[in-house]
Amino acid sequence: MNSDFLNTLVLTGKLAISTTIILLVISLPIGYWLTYSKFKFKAPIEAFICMPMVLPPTVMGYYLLVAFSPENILGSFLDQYLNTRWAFSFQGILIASILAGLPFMVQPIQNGFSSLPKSYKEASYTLGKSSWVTFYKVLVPNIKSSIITGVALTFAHCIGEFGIVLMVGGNIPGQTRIASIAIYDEVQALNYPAAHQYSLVLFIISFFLLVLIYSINKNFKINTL
Amino acid sequence: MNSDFLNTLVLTGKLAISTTIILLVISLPIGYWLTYSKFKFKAPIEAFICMPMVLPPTVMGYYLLVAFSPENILGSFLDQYLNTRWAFSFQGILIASILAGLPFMVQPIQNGFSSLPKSYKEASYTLGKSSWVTFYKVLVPNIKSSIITGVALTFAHCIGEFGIVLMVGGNIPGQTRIASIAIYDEVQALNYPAAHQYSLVLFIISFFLLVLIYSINKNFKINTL
Amino acid sequence: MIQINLEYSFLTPNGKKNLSINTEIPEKEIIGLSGPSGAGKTTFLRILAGLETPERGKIKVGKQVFFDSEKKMNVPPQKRKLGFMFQDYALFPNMNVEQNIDFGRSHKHNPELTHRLLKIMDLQNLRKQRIHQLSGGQKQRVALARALATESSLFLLDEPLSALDLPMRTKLQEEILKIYESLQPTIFFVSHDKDEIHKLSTYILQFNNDKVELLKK
Amino acid sequence: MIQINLEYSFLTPNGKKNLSINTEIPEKEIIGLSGPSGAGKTTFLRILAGLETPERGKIKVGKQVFFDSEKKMNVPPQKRKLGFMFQDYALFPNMNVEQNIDFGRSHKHNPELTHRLLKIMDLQNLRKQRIHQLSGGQKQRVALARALATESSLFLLDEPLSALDLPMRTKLQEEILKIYESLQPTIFFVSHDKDEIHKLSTYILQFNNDKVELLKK
Amino acid sequence: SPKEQKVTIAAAANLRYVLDEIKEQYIKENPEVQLQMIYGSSGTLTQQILNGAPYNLFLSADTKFPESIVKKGMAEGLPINYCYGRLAMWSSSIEVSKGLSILTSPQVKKIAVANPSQAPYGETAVNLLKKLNLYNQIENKIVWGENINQTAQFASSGNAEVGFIALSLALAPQMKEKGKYYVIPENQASPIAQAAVLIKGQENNKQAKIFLNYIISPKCSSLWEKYGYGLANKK
Ligand SMILES: Nc1ncnc2c1ncn2[C@@H]1O[C@H](COP(=O)(O)OP(=O)(O)OP(=O)(O)O)[C@@H](O)[C@H]1O
Ligand SMILES: Nc1ncnc2c1ncn2[C@@H]1O[C@H](COP(=O)(O)OP(=O)(O)OP(=O)(O)O)[C@@H](O)[C@H]1O
Ligand code: MOO
Ligand SMILES: [Mg+2]
Ligand SMILES: [Mg+2]
Repeated sequence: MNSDFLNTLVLTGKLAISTTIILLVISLPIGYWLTYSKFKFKAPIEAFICMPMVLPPTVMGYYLLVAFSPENILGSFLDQYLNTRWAFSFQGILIASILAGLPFMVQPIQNGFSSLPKSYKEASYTLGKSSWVTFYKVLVPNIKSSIITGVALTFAHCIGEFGIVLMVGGNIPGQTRIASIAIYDEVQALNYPAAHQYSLVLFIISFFLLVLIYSINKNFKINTL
Repeated sequence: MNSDFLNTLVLTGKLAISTTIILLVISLPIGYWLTYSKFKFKAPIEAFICMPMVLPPTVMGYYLLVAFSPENILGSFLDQYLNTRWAFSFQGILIASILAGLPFMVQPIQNGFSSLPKSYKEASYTLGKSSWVTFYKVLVPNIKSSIITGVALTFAHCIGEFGIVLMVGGNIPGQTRIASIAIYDEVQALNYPAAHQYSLVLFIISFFLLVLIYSINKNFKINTL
Repeated sequence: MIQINLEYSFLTPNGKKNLSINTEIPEKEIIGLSGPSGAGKTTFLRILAGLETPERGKIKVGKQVFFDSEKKMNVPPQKRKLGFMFQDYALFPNMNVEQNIDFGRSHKHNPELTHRLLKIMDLQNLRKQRIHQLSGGQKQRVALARALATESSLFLLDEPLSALDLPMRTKLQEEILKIYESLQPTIFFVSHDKDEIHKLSTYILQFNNDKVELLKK
Repeated sequence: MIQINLEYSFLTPNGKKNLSINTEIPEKEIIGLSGPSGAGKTTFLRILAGLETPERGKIKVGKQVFFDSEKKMNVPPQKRKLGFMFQDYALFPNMNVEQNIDFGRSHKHNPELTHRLLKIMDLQNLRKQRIHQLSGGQKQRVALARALATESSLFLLDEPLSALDLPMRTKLQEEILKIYESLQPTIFFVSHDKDEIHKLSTYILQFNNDKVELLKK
Repeated sequence: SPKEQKVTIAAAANLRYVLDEIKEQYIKENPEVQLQMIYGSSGTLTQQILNGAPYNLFLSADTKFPESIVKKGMAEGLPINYCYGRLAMWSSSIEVSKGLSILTSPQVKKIAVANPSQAPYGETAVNLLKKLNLYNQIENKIVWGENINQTAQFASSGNAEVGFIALSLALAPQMKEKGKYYVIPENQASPIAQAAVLIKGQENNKQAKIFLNYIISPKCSSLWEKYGYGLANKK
């Protein structure tokens, strides 16, 4: 394994971990809202969160590229006011990953909230606790197992995500070339031994990280069920 | 929209629906086993189910192609004894989709089983019911909401899946060319108007199917919580 | 004075069922709720707590209006400043016994209270135990302690002692009376035990399937 | 004869707690279980049902050996042919009242039984109601009906009537006695009510924190 | 500093092997220059360029994609033809030296061709088959690769008995030992003109232009020929 691939792995880890953390932070309130809000049109919103999945990733990536382009509203705003460009940058692939991973985090979390007995929330309210205290002291700790599912799915998906990232990030070594793209590259080049080796490394690292994530879950269950 | 794209849509639907149904059938027992078995090394198995996700889809597809090749064990067995080939066939992309979709179905279902109070199972057993009756009359009906999550994630993912299918299926019109590949083709050929049009159609159809799936869930919740 | 005028109805598979309560009850009393299963005792407590919304009516506790359908007022449960003990306990599985009781405490500066309640309930040894590791009666005592820990001026206790053996039950009746004497709260409690109602309450709210009556003891 | 020799221990945050029971009880009797909260009554019923496994010992009901640690025998709950009513009901939320009771029925050909039980429990009007739409006492009656619907020769009832008002409680005590007379099952039931134990049981299994005694009434 | 000398080159997939060798040779002569190669299908690269990818130079597999960049006003100068690619028929299991007639044999169950709407090599192959009236007979055997590399994978994995690929890939060490190839004669399929274009507004375009001139200079002729390409200035 050469140092290039090592850099690539570091970048992949950075992307996957950032994506997972950011998604966790935004999906908890989204899942909470989707579960408890009395808003009538929740099914369409739930469906909408899944929509980035139904387009082929490269096509999704293409649309993002178009959105990020300085010729269009978002891109020109970023360019002029924030003096930044998202296409072919780490921010860009981070945003793409977040979008692509959203359903994998929101869905299990929402499912977790909605399978909690409503008496937990009621009991906390009648003890005079605010929605916020109820949320983070009662509700979230009781859906740990759903959160683990969301984290594992998001993390694994982000490691393997590749179409969107390739399109938005453009395979630039050290900046946007993540491990999956590097492996893809080697396969395309018919360099199978290198591809196998890289795949194996990625596989083993991901495997142990996932085992770790799932073990946390197991320990949690032993404590409560 | 020309009739080619219509055929493509029909094929996409067939693939997504078959994949979802097959995955549902196999994930219920897998999820059950993962939840209730006392087997010590469950975390590694859970992690393993996620492994197809961490490889880039085209690379995963490449490995499947190698496995399907008549030059290798599985492929030559299929060729000689069953007189069939999986590469570039509907069976092939179906198997690829099932593999790619497995974690999206198993994870929420397992999570559902493990958040059921264990007293449901115990109560059913003490009423003299077999594990099988308990499974399909008590446990499965009480994780409907998790099943819906699994179905929605799997279905949406399968519609947008593309790297593996392209690799294993060989993009044969009417046989293995699904909508995501057709759209990708149009984008690659710089036929943007056609690509946008196709994306929109795929988007709208998927959207309504997902809204339908989620509405079932909503009705279910009104009835029980 | 606690002023209650309310109309509430639940949809059941056999059509609507109505609960209509109109009464005035002095504050700082212990009111025993009694009546057949399904008469609406729990529902009434849930309405007082703000967990159910009546169709019509007005609920005023002292100077505070909890609910007024005409003025479209409905104070949320968090703001009603009460201690509710659920019939099915509703303990938090992510917390142990002590943490559950602590969670009920409204005053940060009073860890003493948790210890006192643990002692009263004879739960000191189970302090660190998880909820799923408790017996039914132990759960009931944790739930009661958690509600009492709020030190509010209004307690709503739904069958607080039903799962306890007689000695424990008698002891906790005394403790409830002690708390009543020292804090002077208003206490609503549901019980199916004639003696218990007789011993604790100063008023009785009798639920019958058609009407609800207040009886002075 | 029901022969019980068992050692069971639970791990609690304050170390191991032991439950040791050695007794012989005649079959076809009604045995009342009584004792303080946390003494092990529920645990004992769960062991009889096969939901908990003792560390050592032997349990034999009539000719059937349920458990024998020496022979490494442990009949699973499904094969023990009994009717268990849980202290916290454990009703199935996916089924309505009638379906829950039906689920308990072991004989396919006897839909009459469900109707009879609905009537006994005064639940006919709530037949189609979902579990979450029931009051506490209504749930308790469904759970009792579901256990009785098994028509087995061994019933394990964990505080079957604790959430019911006195008239209903008295009525259901009579009904339990009627069932006892017609089917001649063995019934173990937990109760904290002296009168109830006195009225129903022929034997009393007294749980104390250190030992368990069988008393003939 | 080295950063100022960095040149990023987006190159069509079929160029991978030849360009890696050219790069090695170039860096030896110009150690101050840092060359970064990014390979992909011409279509994907074009899209990224049209949306602002920071590439200096684009080496396409055809002339059509560079022209579309010129048309959008994103090119510096006009496309320059840098080589001619040749089409080859490749197989790991079947004797292909007899030529295209073997395609109709029942031994050949699947034929891998690159997608003609995206890959010039695929377009050439389809035109060839149509010209020889073979297309209708074998159409149902064709599987379509996304680009010429994927097409080569279909064939090299043994799932397609025959593949139409770039001669440069057939000559690459990774493919050479695994199978046999048959070069389509010039009278049946004329060599594919591949063009390059400089992208407007990037740093170090001067260095990029020097590199472009270098690859069409005689210094590289032998490398191009090693991989079966025709030279730009000759044809
Ligand atoms: N969510 C609900 N939807 C519809 N009906 C309900 C709901 N909750 C309770 N009910 C019905 O309302 C009535 C009153 O219930 P409530 O729980 O207030 O009774 P209760 O007096 O507390 O009885 P118990 O002594 O058995 O606890 C019952 O008939 C019950 O079936
Ligand atoms: N899963 C568990 N893990 C550890 N300890 C437990 C567990 N379940 C029960 N216990 C402990 O075992 C003891 C006996 O519990 P059990 O439920 O049998 O009591 P009980 O006699 O039924 O009491 P109650 O009258 O309150 O229902 C209690 O001290 C309880 O805390
Ligand atoms: O653009 Mo290519 O070289 O046909 O993949
Ligand atoms: Mg009640
Ligand atoms: Mg008990």
